[in-house]
Amino acid sequence: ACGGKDKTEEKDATPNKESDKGTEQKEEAGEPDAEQVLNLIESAAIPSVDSAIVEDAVGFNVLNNVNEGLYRLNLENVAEPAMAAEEAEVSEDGLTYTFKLRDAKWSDGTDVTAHDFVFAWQRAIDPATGSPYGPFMMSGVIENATAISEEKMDKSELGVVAEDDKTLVVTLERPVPYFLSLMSFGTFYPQNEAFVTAKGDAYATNSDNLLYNGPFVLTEWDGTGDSWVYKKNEQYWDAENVKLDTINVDVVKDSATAIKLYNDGKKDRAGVSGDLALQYSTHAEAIVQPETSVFYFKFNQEKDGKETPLANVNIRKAIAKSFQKEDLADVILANGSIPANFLVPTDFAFDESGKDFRDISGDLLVYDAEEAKEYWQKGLDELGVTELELEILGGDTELSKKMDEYFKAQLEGNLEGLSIKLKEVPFSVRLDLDTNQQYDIQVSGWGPDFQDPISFLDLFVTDGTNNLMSYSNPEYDALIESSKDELALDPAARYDAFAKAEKILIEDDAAIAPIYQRGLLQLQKPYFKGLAVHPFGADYSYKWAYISGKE
Amino acid sequence: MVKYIGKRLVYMFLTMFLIATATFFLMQTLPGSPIASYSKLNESQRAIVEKKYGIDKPKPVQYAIYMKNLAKGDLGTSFVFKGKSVNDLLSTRLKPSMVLGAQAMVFGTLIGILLGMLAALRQNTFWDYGSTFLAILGSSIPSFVFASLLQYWVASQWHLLPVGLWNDGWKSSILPSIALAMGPLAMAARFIRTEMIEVLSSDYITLAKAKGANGFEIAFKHAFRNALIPLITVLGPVTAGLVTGSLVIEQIFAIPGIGEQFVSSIMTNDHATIMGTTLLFSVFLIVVIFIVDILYGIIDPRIRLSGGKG
Amino acid sequence: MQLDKQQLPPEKFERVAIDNESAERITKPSLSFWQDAWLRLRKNKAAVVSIFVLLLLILMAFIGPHLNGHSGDHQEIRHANLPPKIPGIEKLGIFDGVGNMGGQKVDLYEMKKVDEYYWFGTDGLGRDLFTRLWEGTQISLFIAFVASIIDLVIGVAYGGISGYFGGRTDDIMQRIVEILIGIPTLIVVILMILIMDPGIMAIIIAISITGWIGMSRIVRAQILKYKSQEFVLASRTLGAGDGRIITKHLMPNILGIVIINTMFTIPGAIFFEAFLSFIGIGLQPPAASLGTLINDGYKVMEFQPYVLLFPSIVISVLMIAFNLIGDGLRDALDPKMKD
Amino acid sequence: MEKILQVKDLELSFHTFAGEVKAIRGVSFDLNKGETLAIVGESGSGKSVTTKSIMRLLPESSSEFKNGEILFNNHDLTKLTDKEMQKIRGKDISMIFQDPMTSLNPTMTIGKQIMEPILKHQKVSKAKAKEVAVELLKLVGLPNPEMRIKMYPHQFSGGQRQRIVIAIALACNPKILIADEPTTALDVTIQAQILELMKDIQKKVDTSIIFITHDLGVVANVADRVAVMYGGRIVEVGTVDEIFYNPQHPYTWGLLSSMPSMDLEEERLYAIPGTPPDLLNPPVGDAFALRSEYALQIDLEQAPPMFQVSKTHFAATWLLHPNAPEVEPPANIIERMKTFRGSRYYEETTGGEA
Amino acid sequence: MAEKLLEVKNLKQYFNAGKPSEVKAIDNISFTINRGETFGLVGESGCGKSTTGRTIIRLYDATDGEVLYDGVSVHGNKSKADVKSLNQKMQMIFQDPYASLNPRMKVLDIIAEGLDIHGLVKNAKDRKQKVVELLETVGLNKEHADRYPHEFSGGQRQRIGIARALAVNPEFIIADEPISALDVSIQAQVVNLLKDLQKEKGLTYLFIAHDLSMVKYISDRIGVMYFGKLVEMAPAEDLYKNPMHPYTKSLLSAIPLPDPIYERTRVRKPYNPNDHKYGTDEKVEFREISPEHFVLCSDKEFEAMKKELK
Ligand SMILES: Nc1ncnc2c1ncn2[C@@H]1O[C@H](COP(=O)(O)OP(=O)(O)OP(=O)(O)O)[C@@H](O)[C@H]1O
Ligand SMILES: Nc1ncnc2c1ncn2[C@@H]1O[C@H](COP(=O)(O)OP(=O)(O)OP(=O)(O)O)[C@@H](O)[C@H]1O
Ligand SMILES: [Mg+2]
Ligand SMILES: [Mg+2]
Repeated sequence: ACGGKDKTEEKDATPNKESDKGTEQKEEAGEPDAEQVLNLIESAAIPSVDSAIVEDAVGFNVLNNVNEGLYRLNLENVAEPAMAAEEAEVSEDGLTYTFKLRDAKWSDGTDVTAHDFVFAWQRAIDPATGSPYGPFMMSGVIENATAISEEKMDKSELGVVAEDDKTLVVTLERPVPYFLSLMSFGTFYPQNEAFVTAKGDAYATNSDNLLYNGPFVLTEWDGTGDSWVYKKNEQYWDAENVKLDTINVDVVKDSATAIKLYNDGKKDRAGVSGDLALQYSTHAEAIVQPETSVFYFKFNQEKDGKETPLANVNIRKAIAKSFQKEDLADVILANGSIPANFLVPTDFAFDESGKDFRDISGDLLVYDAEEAKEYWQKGLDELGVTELELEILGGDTELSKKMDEYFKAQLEGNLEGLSIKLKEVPFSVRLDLDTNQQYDIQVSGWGPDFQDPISFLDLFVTDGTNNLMSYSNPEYDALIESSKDELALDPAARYDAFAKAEKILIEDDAAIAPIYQRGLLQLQKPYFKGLAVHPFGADYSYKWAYISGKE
Repeated sequence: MVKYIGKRLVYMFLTMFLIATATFFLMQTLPGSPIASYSKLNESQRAIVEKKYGIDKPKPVQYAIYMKNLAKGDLGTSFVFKGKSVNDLLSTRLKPSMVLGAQAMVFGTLIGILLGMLAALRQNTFWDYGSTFLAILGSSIPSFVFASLLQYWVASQWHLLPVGLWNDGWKSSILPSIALAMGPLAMAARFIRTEMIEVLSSDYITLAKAKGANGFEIAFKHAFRNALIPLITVLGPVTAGLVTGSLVIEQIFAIPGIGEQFVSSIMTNDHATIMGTTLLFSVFLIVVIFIVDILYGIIDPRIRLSGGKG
Repeated sequence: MQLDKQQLPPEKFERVAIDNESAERITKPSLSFWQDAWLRLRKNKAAVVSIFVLLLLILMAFIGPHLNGHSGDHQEIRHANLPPKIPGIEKLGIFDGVGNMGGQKVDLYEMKKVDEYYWFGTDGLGRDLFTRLWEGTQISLFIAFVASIIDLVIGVAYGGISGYFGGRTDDIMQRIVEILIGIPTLIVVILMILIMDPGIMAIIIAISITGWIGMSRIVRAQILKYKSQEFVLASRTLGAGDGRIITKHLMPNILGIVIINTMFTIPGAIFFEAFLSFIGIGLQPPAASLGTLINDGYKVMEFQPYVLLFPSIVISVLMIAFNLIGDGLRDALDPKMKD
Repeated sequence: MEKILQVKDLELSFHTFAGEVKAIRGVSFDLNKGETLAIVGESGSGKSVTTKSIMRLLPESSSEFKNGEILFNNHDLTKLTDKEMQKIRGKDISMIFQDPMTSLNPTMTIGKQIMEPILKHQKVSKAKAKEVAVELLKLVGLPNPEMRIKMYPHQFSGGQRQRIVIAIALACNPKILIADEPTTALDVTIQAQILELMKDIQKKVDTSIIFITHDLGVVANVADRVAVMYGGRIVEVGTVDEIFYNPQHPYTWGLLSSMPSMDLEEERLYAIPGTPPDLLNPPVGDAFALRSEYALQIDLEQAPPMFQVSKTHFAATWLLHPNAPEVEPPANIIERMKTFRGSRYYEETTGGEA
Repeated sequence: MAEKLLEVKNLKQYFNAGKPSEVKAIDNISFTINRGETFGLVGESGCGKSTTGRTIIRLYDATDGEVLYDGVSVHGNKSKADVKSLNQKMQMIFQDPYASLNPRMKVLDIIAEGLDIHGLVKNAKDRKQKVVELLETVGLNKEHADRYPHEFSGGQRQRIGIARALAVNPEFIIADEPISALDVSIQAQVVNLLKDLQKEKGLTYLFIAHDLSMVKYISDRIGVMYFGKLVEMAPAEDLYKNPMHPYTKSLLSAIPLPDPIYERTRVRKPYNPNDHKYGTDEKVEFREISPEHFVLCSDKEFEAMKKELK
């Protein structure tokens, strides 16, 4: 997953953009129909399709279907070579990756070369481009990326070189075990230098000002409009496996409208959210799929330079253990979300042997009202007070408001002397309050950008850009640091370190209190088959999708 | 006349300038910066990005630059639609809103005027109560409920018209137009009724009757025009509001209009787009008020232009 | 023109002295302006009924939440999404707890083993909608009244000053109004919400920032009309100052129209709050208003129409009542209705 | 003499918040062809309502026609349908309203307003109607009518506007013209011009005129016959000379006495004491009795019938009953009576024609 | 010779001065009013009579010229105290009795307003007492104090207006067509009252009207206005007997009398301002043709009139 939805479950009411991840759909394959036209809904307009600039879910999704990086996630969500002709060659120390490119063409007929990658990556890290994702994805991963992004070095020093037209060599700053899964991420896609330079400022401002090397080409996109069309890219190297001819996409923000369009046969897939989820959970065409986004309370320990009551670990533990997660997931969300007693989601990260990280780490900080009361009393005693007023900062969508109300009722019901104030503000405001640490408890969430527990655990190191709650535990920091350094090439030890870190973060420190791992309820026409849903990075690949039995 | 229009134009520019200034500084006080979403970057990286977008400069400098560009007709670049000019953004978004607004306006006022006239001409009869009730009801159901009801019954259940989207030609514009029209409809009905009752009791209507004019002539030739002034006064700003979009209706019918765009730009701190939309809105409003003032003179010759009071 | 030939007794033709003074006497009882208006209003059936309905709604807004023993923010999560069920009426086949579950009609009370009655059903968190409806009515009415009072004060003062002093003052003040309506309300509202913390206060203040403009324009027009009337000139020749003319002469005369306009401002405020809720920046939960309730309801209207129905009925009845009272007041205060 | 209009026992009420206003309580009069009938009387006595009810122009919602007939060409106007009435209005009967200043539609050129009845009632072309309109404006003495026809009412002075209203009323050469206080707000010179104009036209097309005014001078100038109204009734009717020189009703005496005379030097003007009757609860008996120094006991009990004074002169006062005591009218009335041959104070020497 | 109370010197009142729509409502008029007398002002409608009255009482600022009251200029910058004392000495009765009474105020408060403003009463009881006295003075009674204007007849309303003017013990009252809107018998009531008051309190009146018979009846001296100019001024009797200016003659000849026999023979003299045929060098001035009798005329005309007079 990516930008737009990170940190929060923002836009829950409009879930189609994220949709079902992970579990592959079990469907009998049928013969494709003659007419291969798919009608889909997006929840927002496309802000940008420039791979260096894209930062939101819609943008990454479009990018994933019209362009291609060295790797692509397949139907089983395993990164497999795409622009790369074969698996990369990795040096002994894990620092050098050499990719051989396949013969592929841009939609204008020119070849895709290693230089296109060098150009695109340098462009993404170049501060002059102002990329939100380039520095984030590359810093600390690719050699010199951090320095370049801080204007201390020239972009040409970036650790990526085109040995020849078909050979790309990437030098890392340190070993990154999940590096190959990054290669399917939009920011690492190639760009054709000649084309980009020729278009100048107009590059990527509409569907004519772009080049495509993916399964589809984008058409009828005017740059700001609410609809666009994908057409099959005949130049695509794997075009013979692409069955869809056309995908019509419209932006529909209101989920009730989306469902009506679906029922009317105008759309082939629609997300169901909020109050409607309960009604549609038994619908014949409903599909429930867990996602990899996890939601949790952030406890702010320092506000305006002063410690908050939440700096007290007992108070935090009391709150974390005082709300029932099953009811929340079953009744309020009712969309396949599951209660979470963890930070790193289930069905997301696996060790060498294919064992789920969750099975290594186990449940942490589970609901227990009695224990919560004990902690609460202890905490109050330590603080020397009998009453506390705390604020929960939440989102302004219907669903998040409803959840906040639930939390309020649960917390106040279980913890005597606690009164909860709810504060629900638009996303941009919440970001601002978050940045300035102007909150007590915040409902926050995170979707991973690559397939590794570090994508979650890195959030809470001291001074982490997403910590913003003055949580600091040297032991935790050390564990995370070791996973990046000495343990980088020792997967088993690395996972143990992660498990230990997660336990410190949640069970011992209760720095955050996990709530649930999101699932999404979708309506999907039975004749719509072969959709690949990804747990991270872009949401969907339509490459293998097809229509069968629509008559 | 020419002098009057000239004077008004100067005023309009002055007003626009003040609105632009006020909005600019108001927006600066909105929490969060336009690049709030760049939260993945560290401090120094953020600073570099801010510099790139020119938002590291002192506010007055930013203001000066904005105004300079504005004078050239350049509304700047959107922060959300990366690299796209606000001018382009607005021009593509404006069309659906205009179509809807215009249709709603025409439909709403026409029906509303008819209802209002009916109520006035048949005062205290079934027709009066019926039309008044209809008007009140029209204005007492929130537009999103009304829109949903229309969508559910007319589109989803009876399949008479498309459920939403903006790709079925004029058909897709019918339901949202009707939903939007309820406001002006109710307003027109209420205002016309009140005014018509007033006008119908005036001496010149009695004189017209004394001349032998029939009910139709009384209503349309004599009374209507005289009852129109207050209505166009209130409808003026409403027109501007409708044409520049209604968020709720656009969202429910999934129409790529400007109202919907405006709210999301506010929610995402897209300063340039907020500014651009605000200015567009104000220009509309001011022009409409101006047109209304000129219409006054056309409808009622007693209102002299030179004494025009806004 | 027939001549009356009937015989009349001569004593009938005695001259009588008539006291001229008594003829000067006015036979009508002395009534104050407001008593007069009240009399006329009382004769307007629609308005009287509306007043009663309004009073009833206000009453319900206060006692309704305590009527059935459920509290508005108590969540009984296992009782979520129950349809209405009223003891007694349930046998008639309505309000019997049968609701829609995944397209099927089932008695949800039975299915969920609920013994309690929820008169208007429950919401997604298992809260009693009857109680919430009246709590919502309370808040909506509160918002409406407070907003319109602020609006009244600012609008009347602004319009009054602008109209009364005229000339340059008026010019400048009207330009300011033009600018104010030029700046989209939404920006101002969001700003307020950010400065003040979201909630009722923010909404009220936001409404008052631009909501009074309509009122000020009406007051201004009225003042312009009245300030050159003869009775104002008469007062001026007596040496009355501006303050006296405004408070004693102008205000009482425009009061009627001001009240009527307020009657229209009130629904405006209620709807504005609903709109804010629609875009997610309205009231903060668990507070409910008619706007937020309708907002919750319209999404599920296909399956749980009762969630939308009851608040919609209340808001519609409120609007109709306000409008009819407004109409009635306008008629009652109209000097042309004087005999 | 041919009677063109007969009003018989007209009774009419208004329904107001305060109750039923009995505005007209049995009015009967005739109008002859080519004559001018003046109606005088106190403010609120029902003059305007009477004439408006002839035209059926009273608000239908609040007025109630209770009794009576209005015969025009042997048709009862009260029984006609709206359509039939529309054909009569403006063509056969036209009206000048009490306040001509507000009688013109402010948003319509005066040309259109004059042409409207012409186009409506005489099947002529637009161009022809325009010609007629210009002709009419010339007739009422408006300079430069070809140009003025395109102007709006507010561009005319009060006197000019009044003339336009008159032009409209005359557009179809009506058989009856009703003029309700057409000159009250005008100064005497303009008033005189308008009166002359009306007389001219009456001569040309033999129109009958009902002329309502407070100004007895004007009555003396224009009227052939006069009806005096009080409290929703006609209390006295007769030829202009009979009313001015041989009035019988105490109210008529009061009216005539209230006028200052140009050459007499009175110390104090006579004013009728008291206030007009409250039509919500009209007094029993003679409505004027409460203000009259000649009141009889019967006045307070029973309304007087019309007593005939001469062939053309009737008055509704018990004073004319044979049993009534002889009363002395006010001095100035006696002065007037002296000049009238039929009156009991007639003095041959004064020499007047009757 | 009587004492001069009010002196109007070369008074001018132009509306919209300097604009194309300029109206010379009063164009250089001069006259004086003596203490205790009634000065009548007549003329065709729109000739500037009301404007004269209103300018004198400072409802308008004079464009040029002077109004001296008791030798003190009325216009120009004055101290608050001076303004107050002037307001007390000079009062006005308005043309339309209904329009000049605030419909939402009780008669008590209407009449007491002047008392309040000038602090002429000490307490509420005193105030009521004073108002009752005033009501009795104008022939109403104390029951009327608690009523609203709409409950009165036209004549009674006009008397309330008079009581209001009298409340502050004025010396000088401007009566602007106080009787035009009333019927004959009520006119008589009002005029009688004004005369009685003059006798009792020695009031001075400026009486504006177009009913010449009433004006003659009430006035000591009369001024005739035509188009913003005073064309003739003379003692009442003299003016009626020996009208000099052709406009005055025309005016007098147009008065209809309640005398059908006379009316049948009356001949109206038309007036056409162009008949004067003033040359460009001729001095048209206000000249005294006989004692106290002034006419606006040229030299030539003056001579001719003199002859006519003999
Ligand atoms: N529309 C109405 N509703 C109620 N009462 C009315 C209406 N029109 C007239 N009246 C009443 O009817 C009575 C007669 O009114 P009318 O206008 O005929 O008087 P008038 O003789 O013409 O008086 P004036 O000389 O003042 O014009 C009055 O008491 C008046 O108040
Ligand atoms: N406020 C004003 N602005 C412009 N012109 C005005 C104004 N007031 C009066 N006039 C004009 O000044 C002239 C004199 O008006 P004024 O009211 O003094 O007439 P008047 O003699 O009182 O007439 P009437 O007998 O009709 O009352 C008229 O032509 C009038 O149109
Ligand atoms: Mg009348
Ligand atoms: Mg005047």
